[in-house]
Amino acid sequence: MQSEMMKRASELLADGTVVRVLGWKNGEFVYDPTPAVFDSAEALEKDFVYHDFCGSNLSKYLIKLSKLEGKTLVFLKPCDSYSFNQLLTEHRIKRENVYIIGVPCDGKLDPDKVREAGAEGILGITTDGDTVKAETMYGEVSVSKKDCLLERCEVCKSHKVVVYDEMLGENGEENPESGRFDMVAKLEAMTPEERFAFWRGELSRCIRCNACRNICPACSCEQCVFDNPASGVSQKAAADSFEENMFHIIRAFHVAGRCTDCGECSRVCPQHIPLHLLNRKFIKDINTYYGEYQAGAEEGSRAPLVNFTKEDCEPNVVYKGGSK
Amino acid sequence: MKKVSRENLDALFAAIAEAKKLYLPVADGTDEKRGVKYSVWTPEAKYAAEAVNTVRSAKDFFFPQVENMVNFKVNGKKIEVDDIRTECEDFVIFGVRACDAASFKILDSVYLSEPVDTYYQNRREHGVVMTMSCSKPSETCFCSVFGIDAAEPAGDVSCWLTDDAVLMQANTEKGEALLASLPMLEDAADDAAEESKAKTKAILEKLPLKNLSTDSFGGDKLMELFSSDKWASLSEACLGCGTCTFVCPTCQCYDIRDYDTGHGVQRFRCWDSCMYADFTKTAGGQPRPTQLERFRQRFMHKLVYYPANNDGVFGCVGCGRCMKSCPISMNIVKVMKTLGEGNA
Amino acid sequence: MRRIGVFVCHCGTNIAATVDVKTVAETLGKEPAVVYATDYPYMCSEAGQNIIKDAIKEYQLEGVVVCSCSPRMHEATFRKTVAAAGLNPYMLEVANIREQCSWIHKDIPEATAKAIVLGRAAIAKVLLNTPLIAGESPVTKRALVIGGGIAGIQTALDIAEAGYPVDIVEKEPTIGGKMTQIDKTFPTLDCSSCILTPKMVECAQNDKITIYSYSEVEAVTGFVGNFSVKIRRKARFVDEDKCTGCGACTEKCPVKNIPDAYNLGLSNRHAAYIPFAQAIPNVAVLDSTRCIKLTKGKCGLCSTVCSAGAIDYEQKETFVEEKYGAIVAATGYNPINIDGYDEFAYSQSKDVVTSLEFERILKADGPTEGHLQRLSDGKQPKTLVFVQCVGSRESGSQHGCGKEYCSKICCMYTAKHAMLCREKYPDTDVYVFYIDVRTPGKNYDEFYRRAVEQYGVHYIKGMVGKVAPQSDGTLDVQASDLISNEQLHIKADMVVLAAAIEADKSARPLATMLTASMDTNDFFTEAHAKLRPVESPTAGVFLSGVCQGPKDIPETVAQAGAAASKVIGLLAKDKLSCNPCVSHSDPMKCNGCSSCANVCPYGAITYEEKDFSRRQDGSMIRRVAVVNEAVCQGCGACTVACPSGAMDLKGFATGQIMAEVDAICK
Amino acid sequence: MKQEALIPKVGVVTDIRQDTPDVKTFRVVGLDGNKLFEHMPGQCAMVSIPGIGEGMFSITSSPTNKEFMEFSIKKCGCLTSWLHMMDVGQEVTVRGPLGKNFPVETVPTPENGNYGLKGKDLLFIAGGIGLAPLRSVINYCRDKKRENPGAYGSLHIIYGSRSKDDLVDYQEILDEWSQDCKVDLTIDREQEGWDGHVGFIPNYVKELKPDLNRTVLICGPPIMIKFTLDGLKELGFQEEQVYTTMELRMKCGIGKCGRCNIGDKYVCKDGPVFRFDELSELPNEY
Amino acid sequence: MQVNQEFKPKIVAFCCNWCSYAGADLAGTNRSNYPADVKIIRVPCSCRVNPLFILRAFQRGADGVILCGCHPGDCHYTTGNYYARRRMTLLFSMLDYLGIEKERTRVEWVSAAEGAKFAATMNEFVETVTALGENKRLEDLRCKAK
Repeated sequence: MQSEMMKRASELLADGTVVRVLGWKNGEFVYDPTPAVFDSAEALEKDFVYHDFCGSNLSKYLIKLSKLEGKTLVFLKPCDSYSFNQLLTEHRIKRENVYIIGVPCDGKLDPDKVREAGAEGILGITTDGDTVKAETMYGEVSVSKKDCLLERCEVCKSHKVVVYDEMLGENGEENPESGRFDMVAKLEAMTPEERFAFWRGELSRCIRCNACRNICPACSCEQCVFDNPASGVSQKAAADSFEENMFHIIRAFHVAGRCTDCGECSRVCPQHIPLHLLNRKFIKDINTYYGEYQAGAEEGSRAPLVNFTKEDCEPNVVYKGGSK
Repeated sequence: MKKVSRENLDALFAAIAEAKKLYLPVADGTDEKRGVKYSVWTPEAKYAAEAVNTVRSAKDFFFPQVENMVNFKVNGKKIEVDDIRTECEDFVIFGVRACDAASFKILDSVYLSEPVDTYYQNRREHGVVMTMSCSKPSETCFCSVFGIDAAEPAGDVSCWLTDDAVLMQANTEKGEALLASLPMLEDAADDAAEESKAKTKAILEKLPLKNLSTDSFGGDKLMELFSSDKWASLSEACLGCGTCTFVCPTCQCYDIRDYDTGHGVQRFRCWDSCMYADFTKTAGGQPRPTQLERFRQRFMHKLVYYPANNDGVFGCVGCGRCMKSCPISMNIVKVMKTLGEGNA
Repeated sequence: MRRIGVFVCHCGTNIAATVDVKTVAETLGKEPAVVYATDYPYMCSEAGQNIIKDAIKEYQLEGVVVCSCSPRMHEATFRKTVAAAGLNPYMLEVANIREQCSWIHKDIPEATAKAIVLGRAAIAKVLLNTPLIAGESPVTKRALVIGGGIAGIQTALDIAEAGYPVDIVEKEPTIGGKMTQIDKTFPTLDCSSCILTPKMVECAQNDKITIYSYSEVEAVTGFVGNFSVKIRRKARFVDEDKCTGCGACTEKCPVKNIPDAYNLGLSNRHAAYIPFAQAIPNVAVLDSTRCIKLTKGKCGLCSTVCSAGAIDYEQKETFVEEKYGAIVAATGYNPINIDGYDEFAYSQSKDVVTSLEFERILKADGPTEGHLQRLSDGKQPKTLVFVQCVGSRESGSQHGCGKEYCSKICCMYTAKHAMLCREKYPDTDVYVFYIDVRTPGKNYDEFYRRAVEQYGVHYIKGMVGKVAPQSDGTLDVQASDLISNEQLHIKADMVVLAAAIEADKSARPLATMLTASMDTNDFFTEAHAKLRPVESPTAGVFLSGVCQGPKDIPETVAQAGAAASKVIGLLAKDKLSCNPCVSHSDPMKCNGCSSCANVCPYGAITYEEKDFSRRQDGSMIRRVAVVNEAVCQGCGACTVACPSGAMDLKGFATGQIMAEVDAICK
Repeated sequence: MKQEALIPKVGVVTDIRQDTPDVKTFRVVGLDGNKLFEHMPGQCAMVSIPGIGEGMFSITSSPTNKEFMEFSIKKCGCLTSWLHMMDVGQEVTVRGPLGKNFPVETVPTPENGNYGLKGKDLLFIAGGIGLAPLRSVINYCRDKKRENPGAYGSLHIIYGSRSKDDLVDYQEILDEWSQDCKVDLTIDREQEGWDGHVGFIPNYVKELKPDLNRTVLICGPPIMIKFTLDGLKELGFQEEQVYTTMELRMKCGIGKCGRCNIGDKYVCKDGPVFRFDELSELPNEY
Repeated sequence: MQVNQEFKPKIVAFCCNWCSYAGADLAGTNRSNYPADVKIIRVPCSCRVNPLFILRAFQRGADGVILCGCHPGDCHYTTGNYYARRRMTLLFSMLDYLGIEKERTRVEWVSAAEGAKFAATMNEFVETVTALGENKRLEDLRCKAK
């Protein structure tokens, strides 16, 4: 796939269709590629990579890149394409300045999980079918790929690239039976006390580094309310457990109905807080109360929180049904 | 040199904890796989001896993320200042790695230089640092690049792990006093740790980043590095989050903020990051208008500005935390390699 | 520090009896920004207002807090007061310590403490108030009257009289409403049609008035001075311009067995029909549900007999879009459905009728051509029993359709009916069962007494328990006389039920379209029960007739005139000052994501490309929201939809509301 | 416990003077009526209203004033707007003195790189609110000269602003400074009631051709400083002759919070007073 | 549940100007009674209420927050309460998900004519919150009165 991508990118650069390519650049170790912009075939040749660790979502970069002169070529994985559509819906990306090549994805790997599987001191990683072989300072370790998938890939909602100009390889299908709400349901089944304890345990680890916010394609505000002294809620660090809750509730609320469940927030959290469980709660509630809705599935769809029907359930549905 | 058998380690912890609060790296209680963090020792806590490092650095003990500094009572036009500082409790941090121990020196040079930051000083004076030699460094470790020896960690007490015991060597009076207060310690030969050190050193030799060069950096390279055209591509993917800053053991920038509680004003400081857009922004202007300048500032500070003010000592200890936690996998190693290309 | 003045009103004893106003003023006077605080028996009085004005000048106040009654009552008053003293009128906040404090609580310390908190919240808010200047919007000089009964007709005539064009939308094929069905009117016993039809004709002839009969309001957008209304003109399959109202089609139409609504189903009409002789417009309608041509495609007889060629089977419903400056709701009423009242045997016996049916029986163009007859056998009834309050003043949901309110008109029309019976047919015995007889109104009680004293109507205080049809065709009326405390059985030939009246079913959907509020009985709410009885709280929407609450004809006509005068007053203005509490977007923070526009009910938000390249930290050209302040009504939906907080609402800014929250929770 | 540089003292505002439409000068003394602390010209203090914020302001009164301190503050942000709303009697918190002062008591010698102002002929160039930090030096030098006429050579002040109304301390300039200093004023645009010079400061400096042996102290908006420095160099001044004072975002004021650095120098600790030869070795990130 | 007699909850009620605030006024006009713990904040429409306000109230020491607006379909601004309804449903569900007592938050539709309903609602809500006791799970210790 990587060589095919480089070939197409070089062709499109050469024929002037695009002037730059947004992709991933080889890292120090195999598991740490960085999103990067390439402007020549030589640059691509030197550093461009696409492999199982290219998990980062490139859509958000297009807010800026699509405003530049000339077209940008971007490679979008299924997840990324939902985010792209959502940003298009919100008029954040100039579609005409972007050339999308859809790339299939069968799940990306989480380097932390490879480590947790016993591979400390990773020097190199190769994947062969379902086996991930890690060469480490302390010997070779083999692990099953499905044990090392990013959480979002374990419960992948869709293998389908929903927006593209051309597709490399076979496009996949949506996966309605992903089971991605299972953990949310499990939490809902707990008592409030258990849930409170669960979330305090998780959120108290937050260091307010903003990784979740800044990686999030939906959190692309020109200025976040938490950075705006005039908003009345600006905070730089959680000075109290309240502020820990506050930040995550409001962040989840602000992306509710817009979050495509790309899972980047949980991927990047240095404290491994399962932030996706907050976003998925909103998605699950929206699906339950207002009908199935997948943000980013269709460009131009109206987000559930800027929409309504006269027959919507009353807020007391929270007291009656749903969780205990 | 003193030693305690590994079976007796918990008893030793219990003895320390009796007199002082003891913190040590334990696997996070909520999930074994969530990494290791410093926690208060309890009889149930399991010391994570093998884990190369905690997710958060040990700087938190001396420079916590949020710290109340002073309270004000405001009544109409009247202001009362309430100095809320109190003498800090004694505490011990066990299992600090060489890199984090080295980071304290870097923080000291900032906070203990005149005018002394008494909040920091208070904690520093009341904390005893017990370091632990590394037995299983990670591929992201590069402390040796900055002259730090993972086999010879600094601190008030240095410790080594052998198959059956933990060896301890006091380096300071505070360390001596602590060890002297622990009756279960036995004497050990001065060279008892040599085998452990040799093992560590052998692993250090295999570290992939051990040859990272610092030649291109230092206070004398200021204008040259500042003007490098490589910053643009290095910083292009940077999201401007504070992850690297907050996991970094040497990042010491802070913000001072006021919080009106409704009953008074609390002035607190909290970690800040030069990666943030509002770090230098004023009503009048912004000297670092884009992420390029902010990104450059962070690395220039560690590799140029700090050494310029501190006899060439770099502001990085090679702990590798930023390498593991940066959302887009940009880090100081990539910066050093890129900027060093063609110069080394 | 802003300089704030606090003024605590006693409202006589309304506030002062439960709130220690001196303590409130004293305590609030110690708040940091407050430079002056006082109390006074009536802040809204001229003397009270002068205290405020003087203090503003003397203490150079920059903001004013009045602790008094609800801002819904006197906010406007005090805004004028502060404006008169040179302050911006929006540098005022009212703390509601009457309706929401002194009238609610009994304990003085508790109420006083709450009043202080409410005062603090108002101070916290006013500290963040900014001077606001109202914009202006033009006024469309045309009014819409919805409903063509006497209320709508009178309103339209009065507005037209003042020279403004006015449109009437009537859902029935003719205007006229209920009054056309009524025989005589109380207390003068005038002929209803005789006084109504000239007005109907006047409407048709007045060139300022356009009648959209057989039409309904489909959608309303806009706001005071600038409403835009979509009117659906139902297909009547007759060309209104060509039809001469000759009636040839109605005579020839072979479908004859359709219950005639004009006679409340007491007689039949054809599928092609003119509702009644004096209909305006005098134009036929084809009943599309029954016309053979329209349902089965055959027949076509009416078309052949129509010399004017007005029949048009292909006619489709059409839509008219028109702009209006003001809208008057005059949707009227209907008697409630009393099928549920089994005890009165209404559905079992033809001789048990409602009062409105009785009107039809008495009226010359009714099913009996004005002769008092039993509908079962055509015989003249000898004994009549009138039952009042059927479905009115009913507590609980005994019958599922009863109303808690008094329908107001029944006492009088029942007296009228009884009197007419006795006058025309002196040999009849007339009984009236009542709970109370309510006859306030000029000459009303005299009228009732005439019925009793002069015409010998038997008024019995008590309720009818059962009406049982007998095999001989009579009705056994079982009742209790509450005064003599006797059980009565009356062998009656006819029973007339004074059914309660309720708001027309079309009122509620209309209220939704108009964003006008309604009470639980679906009567429109007036802006103020006493002081603004003909205005809806929604600016530019006025109320005429029973749609606001039960009332008789003179009252309706009076209200119709009042509504008209309000409309005229509005249309006489060239510009209206807009509500300055509108949204505005900070372009530096706006993402241009359209969330705000998606939730704006008024389409007040548009987008433009703005160049930020001069700003050091902006990202070049960006799409940003722009609020049309003349269109924005200030609901604030956009402020919450906006994730970045770029959108804020003047007068109810995020910071202000948070300051109130802080002050209250402190 | 030891005195902490981050814990402020409380002062009270005893006088407020509206200098220009957007500049007010606040007189502050301690609650005991005495000066809060001693300082040297060019040094700053952190002034704060708790709950609103803290900001670094240069102390505009001269150290020779033994009764009070003054701050001239331009309304531009949240904190300054609040400060402008203050009435006399309002208490504020003050931390200081902070930063390096103008070397008014240092005798320049070849050994110290000719760093110092003592005994020199001085030229002050200020634009707009930039006069505030220089006012302290000007008054200090005037007072010292009165005690010892040889303390400094001649004092020359070139001051300009957008308009006559925007000239800070206009009355003091006319009444006092013009008595013992050479004062040249300019405003950007022609204005009724102004018969003085009209034009931008850099050009005016070039027109005036000040003596090349003067030591220059310059303060004003960055763009004005840049062009004036260029002009001075054209006239033949050396960077070593020119001092300025900088302003960046500051929080701690003691070189620890990490935001006000220009290269390896912290404006709050190593500055705010810099000589241009120092700045020319630093990145242009200010 | 044991009711703490001493405990007086702090209740913030956001009321839309056109219906519920008028309903609250009517409750006063009718001399209905409800506890003084309820303090009303007037907003133009229920859709003006940002989840931030609700969290802010809890942060500042509120024990319960209630939002009152026009009945669905009767919004003065036509659609405002429909949006409020969705927002609050999701917010309250999220608070519940985080283990915060769901009874501390409520939405009630109160028309201008429903003074009695307003008073009854407030009485009932105060009772519920009183039974729950002090808000501990969503408190900010800094704001607690000392």
